Amino acid sequence: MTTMTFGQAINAGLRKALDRDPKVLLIGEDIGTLGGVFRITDGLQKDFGAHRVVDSPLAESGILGTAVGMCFRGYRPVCEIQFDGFVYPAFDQIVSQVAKLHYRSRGRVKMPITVRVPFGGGFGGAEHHSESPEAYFLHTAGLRAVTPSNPQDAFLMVQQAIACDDPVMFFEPKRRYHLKGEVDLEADLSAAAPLDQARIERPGSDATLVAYGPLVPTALAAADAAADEGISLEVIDLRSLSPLDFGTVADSVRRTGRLVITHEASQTGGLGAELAAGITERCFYYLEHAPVRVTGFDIPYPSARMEQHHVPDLDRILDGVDRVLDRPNSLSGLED
Amino acid sequence: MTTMTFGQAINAGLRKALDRDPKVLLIGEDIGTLGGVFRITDGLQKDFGAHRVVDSPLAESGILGTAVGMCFRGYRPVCEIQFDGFVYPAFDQIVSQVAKLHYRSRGRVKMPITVRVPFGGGFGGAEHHSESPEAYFLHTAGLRAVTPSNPQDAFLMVQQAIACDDPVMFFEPKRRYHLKGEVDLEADLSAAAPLDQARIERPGSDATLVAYGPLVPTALAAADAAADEGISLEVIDLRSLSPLDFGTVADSVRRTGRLVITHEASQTGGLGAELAAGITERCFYYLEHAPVRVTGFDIPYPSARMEQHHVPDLDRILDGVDRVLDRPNSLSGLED
Amino acid sequence: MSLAGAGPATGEKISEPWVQLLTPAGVRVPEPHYDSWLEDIDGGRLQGLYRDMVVVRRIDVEATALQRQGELALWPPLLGQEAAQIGSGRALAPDDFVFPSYRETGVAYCRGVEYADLVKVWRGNAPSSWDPYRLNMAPMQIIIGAQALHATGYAMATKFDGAETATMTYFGDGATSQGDLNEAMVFAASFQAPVLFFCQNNQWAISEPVRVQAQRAIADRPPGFGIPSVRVDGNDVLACLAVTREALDRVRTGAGPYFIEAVTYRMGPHTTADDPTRYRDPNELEDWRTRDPIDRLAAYLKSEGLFDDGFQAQVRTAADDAAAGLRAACTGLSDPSDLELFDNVYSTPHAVLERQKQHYARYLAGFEAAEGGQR
Amino acid sequence: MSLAGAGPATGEKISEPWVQLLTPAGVRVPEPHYDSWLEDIDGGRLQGLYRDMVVVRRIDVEATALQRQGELALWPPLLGQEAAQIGSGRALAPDDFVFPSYRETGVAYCRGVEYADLVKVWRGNAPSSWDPYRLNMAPMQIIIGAQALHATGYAMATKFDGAETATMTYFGDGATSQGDLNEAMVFAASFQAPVLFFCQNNQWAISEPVRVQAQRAIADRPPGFGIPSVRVDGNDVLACLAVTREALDRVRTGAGPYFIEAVTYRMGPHTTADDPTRYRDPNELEDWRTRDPIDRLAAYLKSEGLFDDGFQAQVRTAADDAAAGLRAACTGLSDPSDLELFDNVYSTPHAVLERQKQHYARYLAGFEAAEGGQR
Ligand SMILES: Cc1ncc(C[n+]2csc(CCOP(=O)(O)OP(=O)(O)O)c2C)c(N)n1
Ligand SMILES: Cc1ncc(C[n+]2csc(CCOP(=O)(O)OP(=O)(O)O)c2C)c(N)n1
Ligand SMILES: [Mg+2]
Ligand SMILES: [Mg+2]
Repeated sequence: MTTMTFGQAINAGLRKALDRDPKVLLIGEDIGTLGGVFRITDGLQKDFGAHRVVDSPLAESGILGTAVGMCFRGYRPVCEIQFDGFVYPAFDQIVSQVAKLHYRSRGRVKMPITVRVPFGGGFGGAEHHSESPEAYFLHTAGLRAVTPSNPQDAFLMVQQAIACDDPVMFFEPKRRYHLKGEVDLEADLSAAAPLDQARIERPGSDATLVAYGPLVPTALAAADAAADEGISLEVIDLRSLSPLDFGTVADSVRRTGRLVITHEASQTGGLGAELAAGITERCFYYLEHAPVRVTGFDIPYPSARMEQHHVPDLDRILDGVDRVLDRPNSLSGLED
Repeated sequence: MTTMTFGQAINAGLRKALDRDPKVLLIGEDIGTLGGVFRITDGLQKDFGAHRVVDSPLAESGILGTAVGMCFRGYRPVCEIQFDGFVYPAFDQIVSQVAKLHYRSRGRVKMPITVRVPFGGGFGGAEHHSESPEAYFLHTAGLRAVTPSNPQDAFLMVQQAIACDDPVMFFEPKRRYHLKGEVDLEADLSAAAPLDQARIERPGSDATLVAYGPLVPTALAAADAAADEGISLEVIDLRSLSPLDFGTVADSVRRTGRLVITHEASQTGGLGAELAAGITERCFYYLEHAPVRVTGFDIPYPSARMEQHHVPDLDRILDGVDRVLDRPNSLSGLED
Repeated sequence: MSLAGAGPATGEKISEPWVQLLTPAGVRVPEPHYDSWLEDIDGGRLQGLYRDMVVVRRIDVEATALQRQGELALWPPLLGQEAAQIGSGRALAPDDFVFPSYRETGVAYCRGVEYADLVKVWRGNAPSSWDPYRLNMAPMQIIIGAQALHATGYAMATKFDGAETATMTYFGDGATSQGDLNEAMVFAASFQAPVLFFCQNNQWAISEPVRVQAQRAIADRPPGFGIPSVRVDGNDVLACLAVTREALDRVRTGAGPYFIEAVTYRMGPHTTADDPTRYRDPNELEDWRTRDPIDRLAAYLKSEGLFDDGFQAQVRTAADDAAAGLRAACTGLSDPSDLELFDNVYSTPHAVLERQKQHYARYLAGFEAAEGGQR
Repeated sequence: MSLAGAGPATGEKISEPWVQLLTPAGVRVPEPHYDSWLEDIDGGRLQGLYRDMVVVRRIDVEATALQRQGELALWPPLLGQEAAQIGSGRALAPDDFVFPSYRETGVAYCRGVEYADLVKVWRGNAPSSWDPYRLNMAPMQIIIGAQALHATGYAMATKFDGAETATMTYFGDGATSQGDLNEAMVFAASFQAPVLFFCQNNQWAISEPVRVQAQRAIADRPPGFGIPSVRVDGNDVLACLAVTREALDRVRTGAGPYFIEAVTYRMGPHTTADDPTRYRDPNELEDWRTRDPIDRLAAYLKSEGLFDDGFQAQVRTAADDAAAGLRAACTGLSDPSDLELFDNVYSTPHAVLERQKQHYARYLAGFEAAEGGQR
């Protein structure tokens, strides 16, 4: 076990992937000499060369579009999008090409592209630097989407994403890049938890609290705080956003009867909507209360000095827990 | 009252808008001389000139991006995207500019852009010609989204969308372009139903069936068929997709206790998820069954000779109604 | 009235320098540089190019007829663009790789496509047809310009591999307005990717004349990106062949990307769903008819004594066979099976989609069981 | 090792023809054509340009300091680009409209921006600051290249209006790779829009040298789109002023779009979050220091007897005042109110968002009431 930061763990995972398979290459803006604006690819161009770690022109559609062409030739490109808000110029290539080419080619062409997207806010970023665009991608058939919440997962999941023959949107909770944790650098990839499986981070019995990426540590802290009040929360880290692991969540909800979902993305049409709807379909007769969503609001990501209102924090999550448990909460007494 | 097709009604609405306000202009590919590949803008360039009905270069980001600039100058551009699947090259401009500029400019710049998107399938189209991308836009704060389901609404709503100071994604159910109906061309715009309101198309008591755009006629036909079996369905045409009119739907569900939602778009993260989650939040204690979604599958829109399986039809909707009513249905006997 | 700037109207004489080896009247114009790329083109090969063009036109006409008869949902004719496609297509080596748009019937023909695979998509049977790795040709691309980036990426990969392979991408005049096309030129230049951009400027993007897209000759644009270019008479199969051969050779041997603008004309509608009489002057079509790519090669063959009745009959038979083959392959296509739409969304199991498929299979089974029953 | 092609390395002498009116040593080079655009630039105006550059550099340095002191979250320095921004910014007429990127502090200064509005965004107080209709300048744009399309659309609209107004857009060398920038050139050319593209080629896009983006001079690209262009010494404020004046005049009087590449250098980091020592040779910076835009105008002023102590003291005071003004305005900014984040998402009521706002207000109220209480 080695202690390292989340960012270093991704770096180590990328290094393993580059080492393992000569067809793996990284492409993106500033990822070479600079090692990325977050230093996630630090040292990789030096060690693997400019053919394997490619500084691209400043054009996201170009990054994804050329990656698609490389897949036709058997490559496994790992594309870095510098910040969440810069993924949209590549949206057409992702939605109409990356997601559809395996289908279009009737299975003959594989698209093992990994799109690394540092996402989420809470760190005082400028406009377009703190967004949570995952819902756009989980609505897009043909893509997978995952997000690790700790260094060990980051190390393994980035390798699994690269090894996966399907395209994977790999969301990195950028405000956790400096989070430290123990990483087993020798961990056997084939023994790792499957990429599409959620994980119960903390068992509990009163309600199920589902989070992913940057909010998993917040959810765990909320569970600690709730425990102080005698409330036992089961915390699930989704890990996979597409497909959603309904099995793990449904099992939990059948035990707890209550579900709270939290994410930074806007509420309307966010992941929480799908999880709430899908769990209600599967567990209707077990539910004691409607699933509760604690999420960002339906606003553009706000300026740094307002973001503390937007990003769910421990208190807002606990308020949601109170709601799902029919305890006094901010909406008590409101009809509708 | 004049009998006209859905397409002619939009044309008439556009003509009114052009007539009413010299700042309204249309821009898009092939909308001028040709009158659009669906002839929705037929005759408008001839009558209003090439400054008001502008054939643009073949570049969707360019269409939306220049429209944004025109808004800075007080114009109200109506952009045509030729087919649903071609909206993605403009996604960045829509999400990061059109949706956010009013917010970014702290209310000083208005973005009264209408984006006309013929959408949906069921007519044997080629790849990218039959998609239902509405969920991407309803998850995007700052946008509104609407879709008419009949000629009268088409005529009024397109004018309301253009008159609205917010950007409006205007989804046109293209396979209904030839649907005929009565249109009151002298209807008073200010007396029309608000753009953000759903409408009960058919009252009923056993379950609420929610549809929008191309599936409204299908839903009404399903209600007819259900009536033959003694089942009374309340059919709601959402009309507005963003914001969703939860009030109208919740009122109905409080009466019926059961909700079926149908759309062509893929299920995961689709509009149905938000509606199901939002209604469950509002009406949990009234619900007799989990909301049921009858939707397209999580696949790229399939080829013409497979689409009949993908697009919800009368029978699949009725199967969903059976499910929500706990009558024998295709999933009877399945746990989960 | 048009807002577009004062570019040359389509139909005007093309005055810029370009490569033409065969005049519209079929007279061979010597051009030492490009002639050297045609040294192997003897009488038999000349006749072969003619046969290719006639067969491809016949396939195109037959496909249009199949559409009119309801056998195809849609068809995008190549009528008028035979020389551009056969000339460039015949210049390709087997292991070169092609990223086409949707109109490259002639190129697919040169790559050895099967009849069924020309129509499968347009019949609505499948989202693509040929095996990209058998033809070394990607599935057709409908999103305008997207394939230019794919070609550039593929070419970058061939360079990583150290392969002496050229990658070629086809697109239209309209496509040059798309961001993707321009980004492809940026990437191709930056990485000196061995990619050949082949623009068929057929004067129209559906109803929009090329002057809506470009105020200068299209071939004038790539040099500013650092990509050399050439303009060729796209209705002259010899010029297209020679220019493409030279370009592919440059590209394969490390000279970086290259760009060809083939000036041609879409003599038919955009697709069978289109009605060009709504937007274009019939005189323009008549004018271009005098520059027909097939007629001019016929005239040249005649002048060379290579166009006797026997040859003509032989070509006619080849065309008839192709038409019959296409028709038989088309009407013989069997419909996809009920659950095929769920295949190949992912290459590894996906629980949510599996569940949807199972539920739908159950629905179908129940539905079939109930058929003739209640509902 | 770099895969990028063999473009000129940054730091190499620029050999292409360009406009320079003041050598790095401060020697005035006569150039009859452009000199005619500077006839009104007497001693006082020359001194004004100098003062502008010094003040703007001082504002920039102060903002950097404010960031280091935690008063700003981030700052994108313009250090080294003062001549490009003041020269072009002072050429603008009040009713011209500007679409900037994020680095145009100098241009905003020329437009009369208030101190607070230079830092409000970077302090995290608001998503934008100045009133676009007071400055005739759009909010800054972070999405690379997007603003070029906005400028083109605005210019099209001025043409519809029959106004004699120029629209100007600023962007960097990196931006030229984006699809949007190229589409903007397509639209501008097709509609002959009165738009002036102003590229500050500061040699770097964060860590990427310009050769990753372009294999030819950036000014070589627009002509292929049908847009005339000129390359100017971006560290020469007189050349920038003259070239921009002429360009704006052309644009305003119906000659269509125009493109200026100002060759300059980003002497600081990309932003205060950046560490350029990781990717660039310190010698390169030293080399560019010899071409400093302020030093060269100082040398020229000196040679003209316009640089006495009194003037220098006056400039120093102006700079000090600006720095103090900026600091006071910055630290004096009050935080946004609790519910401000919900404002201006829509301009007409939106039921779903209203409900979220009401719920959150209730939450805040309850939370405040409970403060000091249980949780
Ligand atoms: C991104 C996108 N936008 C719009 C369309 C609709 N469309 C299909 S073909 C076409 C015109 C293409 O013109 P050109 O590039 O000249 O090729 P041609 O059809 O003439 O071969 C258009 C606008 C599309 N397929 N993709
Ligand atoms: C679409 C998009 N992609 C990436 C970024 C991240 N980014 C911000 S500035 C920058 C470099 C811009 O370089 P250039 O255009 O030369 O302007 P400069 O910063 O040198 O003024 C990058 C990559 C962005 N803001 N927008
Ligand atoms: Mg064309
Ligand atoms: Mg730069």
